[in-house]
Amino acid sequence: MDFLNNYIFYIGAFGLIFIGLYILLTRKNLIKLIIGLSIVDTGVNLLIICMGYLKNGTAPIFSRKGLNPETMVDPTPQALVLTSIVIGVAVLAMALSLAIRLYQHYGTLDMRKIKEQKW
Amino acid sequence: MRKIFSLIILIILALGVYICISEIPFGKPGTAVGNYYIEKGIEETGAVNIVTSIVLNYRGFDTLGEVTILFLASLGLGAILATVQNKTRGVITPPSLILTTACRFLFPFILMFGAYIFLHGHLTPGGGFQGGAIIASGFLLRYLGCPQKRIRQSSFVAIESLGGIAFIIIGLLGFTAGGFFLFNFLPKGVANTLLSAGIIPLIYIAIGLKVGAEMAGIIDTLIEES
Amino acid sequence: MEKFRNFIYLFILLMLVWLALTSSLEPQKLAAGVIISLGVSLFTSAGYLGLGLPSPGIRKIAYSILYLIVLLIEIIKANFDVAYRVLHPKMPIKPGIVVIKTKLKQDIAKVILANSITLTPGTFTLDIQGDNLLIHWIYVKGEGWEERAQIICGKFERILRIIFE
Amino acid sequence: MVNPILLIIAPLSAAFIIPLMGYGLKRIVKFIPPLVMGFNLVVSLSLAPKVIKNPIIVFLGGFPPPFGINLYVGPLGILFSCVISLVGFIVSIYALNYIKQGAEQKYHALYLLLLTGATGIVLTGDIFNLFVFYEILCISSYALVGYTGEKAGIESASKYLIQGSLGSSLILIAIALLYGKFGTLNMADMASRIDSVHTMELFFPLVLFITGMGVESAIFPLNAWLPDAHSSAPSTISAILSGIAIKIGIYALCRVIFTIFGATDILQFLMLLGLVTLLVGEFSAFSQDNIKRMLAYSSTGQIGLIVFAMGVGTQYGISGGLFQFTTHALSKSLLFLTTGYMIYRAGSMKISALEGMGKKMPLTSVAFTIGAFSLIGLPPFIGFPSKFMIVYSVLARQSGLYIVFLALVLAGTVIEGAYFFKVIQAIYFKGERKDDRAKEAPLSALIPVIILVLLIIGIGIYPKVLTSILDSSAAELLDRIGYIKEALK
Repeated sequence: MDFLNNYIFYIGAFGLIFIGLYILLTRKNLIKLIIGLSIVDTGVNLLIICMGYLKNGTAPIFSRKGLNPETMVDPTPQALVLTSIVIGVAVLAMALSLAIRLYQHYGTLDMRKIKEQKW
Repeated sequence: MRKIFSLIILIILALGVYICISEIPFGKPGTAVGNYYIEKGIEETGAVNIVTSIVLNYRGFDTLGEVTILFLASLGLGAILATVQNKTRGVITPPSLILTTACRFLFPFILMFGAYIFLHGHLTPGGGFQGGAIIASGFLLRYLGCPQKRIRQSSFVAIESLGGIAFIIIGLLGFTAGGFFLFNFLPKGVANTLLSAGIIPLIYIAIGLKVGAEMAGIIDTLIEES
Repeated sequence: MEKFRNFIYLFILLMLVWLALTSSLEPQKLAAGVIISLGVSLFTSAGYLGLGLPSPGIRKIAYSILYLIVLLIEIIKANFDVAYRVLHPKMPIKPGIVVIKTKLKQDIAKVILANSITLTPGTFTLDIQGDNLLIHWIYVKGEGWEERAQIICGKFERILRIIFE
Repeated sequence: MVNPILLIIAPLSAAFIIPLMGYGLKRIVKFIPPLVMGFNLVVSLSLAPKVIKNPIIVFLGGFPPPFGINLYVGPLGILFSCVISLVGFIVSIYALNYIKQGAEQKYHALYLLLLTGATGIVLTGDIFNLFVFYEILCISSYALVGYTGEKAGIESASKYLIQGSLGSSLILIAIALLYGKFGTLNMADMASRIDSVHTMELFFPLVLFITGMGVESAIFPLNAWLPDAHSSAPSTISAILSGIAIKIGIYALCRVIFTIFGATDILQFLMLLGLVTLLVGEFSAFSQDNIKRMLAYSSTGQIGLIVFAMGVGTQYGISGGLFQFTTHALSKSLLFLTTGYMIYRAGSMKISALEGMGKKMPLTSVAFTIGAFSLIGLPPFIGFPSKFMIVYSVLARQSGLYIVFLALVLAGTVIEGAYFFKVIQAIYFKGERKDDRAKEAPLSALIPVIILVLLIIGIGIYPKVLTSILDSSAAELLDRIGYIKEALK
């Protein structure tokens, strides 16, 4: 129980990362690959957030007086995660645009069938 | 075969993760850097939202890169989807009255809510990126509800560029005033009021408009394609 | 003139929402609210009153509040009704799609009516075509569209007609 | 004194301005990249003498590390930024008349952003900031590979994107783990604390870093995307990707291994990795009949050589690796630029289609030959001193294993010579061209080619110009303590 208590968030984060990696390794449909990438991305974001977690912590915002700085969670990972989410969005948009063009050219998204170039 | 192979790889990876992570206790007390931000953040930047003070002051350069990445995505998307030959669009079934009316009614409120979020970035959770995303969602609703009404792409592009340039100019002004790029050269003001935290609200206004225009532009390009 | 009326109407609405959001009367925030509302309503106010929004009046505001209360009561009542049907061992449902006519004229009023019907569990507005509302109903009762309309949205429609007259 | 921040800000703001110029100033958009890159070149060169004596540390936002982001402008960074702006400048002159298809304006903006990302990576002193610039570099490469919208480009761009962004995710995981361990993101601060942790726990982040950055720098098992991407893009993009982008991956890798981790134990592994990459690249290049694919595989081989030299781990070896980096940046962009117009005139990428070009396009063919000779390592071109340095550094280690490695490297070089001679033979000695379409490339393409040729010969004859900066760069990589002291001063 203690193990779960200490590591449950890490298990979740790496679980997502591994699910994404598994999709990336075994699937061949481009859209599924993109979904896999997104899942990996989500897992990584969760992992970064976990790095700054504090038990019973509060948000690092001094919106009113009397908040205890001791109980605030580490704000750095939150700032990092903002950046990494935006990067994820950018990559996703690029990937989808490429998928649209690829489908227009080949009529399929199955990477096994798209083999004009050597892989 | 492929599946078994990938499973083996993943198991090896998981072992590595376990060895590495077993030494990082979960929910440990904050790091030195994080504690410094919490203690000195308000004093040094004037923003009560410490995350914002990190995003725009301590690590403002990252945010400039982040803004660039979004700009890059919209540029790349436009470049890849620009030279399409068959512009014939399929027949659009007109959306139902409920959707059309509701979207016309709600559109101004969504825009204002986005503006509220990015103006209060240094006081409450939120900021330029979130506010921009909300504004873009307003445009998405508009495209769903009134598909025949299009906004010209060129205005999006102009706002994008101007937002980026405004960010850099604010940074350079800090350079001339304080000797550091992105230096917070404006007076910090009284904490917890709207006009505080120096350059943070200014940058967030630029980012909010820019992100809103960018996302809306991306949505517009993708809708044009499909 | 019409443009100006649109503009003022939207501006006041936006200012009200802004006050609700910031829930403060600090001059700085108020000024920011005025600027944003001005900007937004300048760009988006074209044809806003064309949606059929009512002109303000104390009586209408009172009825709007009454409408919210009635809606809440109806939602709670319908919740219990659907819960009873779900939990009952025989599941006494008789689903079907019914068409009812509404006397409301304005688009926005029709949309509010349709959304209220969707919000109450058990009924669900599929579409509006002209004056006809297409509704999916978990237990179809009554005969003829007039009786059914009375059961589904009689109270709503009456209040809405007063507000939007 | 010029502030090094300008090296990043100038191309970035130019990229932001370009879309605004779509209204009425379309004609002059293509002159912006040469202008900005020329400016960057001047700034980098003017900074170089100061930096060799004392690295410049720039605080961004006025916060000292580890609380704010800092730029560490040392000799290594300036060497890279000089090469980046030089190659960027030359390729952008070439592009003035070459880029005619697709969204031209967007091409120029993307091109500038790619160089911004590359410059940012080599100058920053913060690991997460490095990641952000790394993403700028990667995403602009994906967009540039696919920007023509043609079949081959789109296909290779999507493959590149999948592999590349998986690599970046791995880097991000490693950064998260390191932050969890040390609670800091500054590279110098991290390096100063790294000895306090057991090696076993550091192994996993290091592996993630090597895998992630190996994708961008195309180290052997991760190089599947490279030949497709480099051969299907227009020649200017191939030149910049081969000349700059993949080497930036190597830079990041070296920064992580040498400065942050100080992991001298894995250098032999790095050597082996380089050797395998070299052999795989050269052998695959040998069996190609498409000239651009051949050049792309040859890039893989050269990357292998650079990694190999880095793995030697002595001052002399690393200098040799950095010298080889310069050599390859200049020679490979020369090769891609010359083949660009040859392919354009011949209408095909087959080597057999280039037969007889030597008479129709004499200047271009001579330039191609010089580039090829330089890559093979023949005197008096720039490739000779760099390869000589690597060979000498390996021999200086005086160990039997290293001699065996060296023999394999030289065997790779022989293969390299073989396939380049195959092309040169086709250009000069085979067949007669009858069609009149093939004529000399236009002036705007010849000027950059001639500049490159002059540089290749000039540095080849007098390699001492680079000695001081190469030595101090190698010293910066090897001297961790000095780096930490300077950055956290």
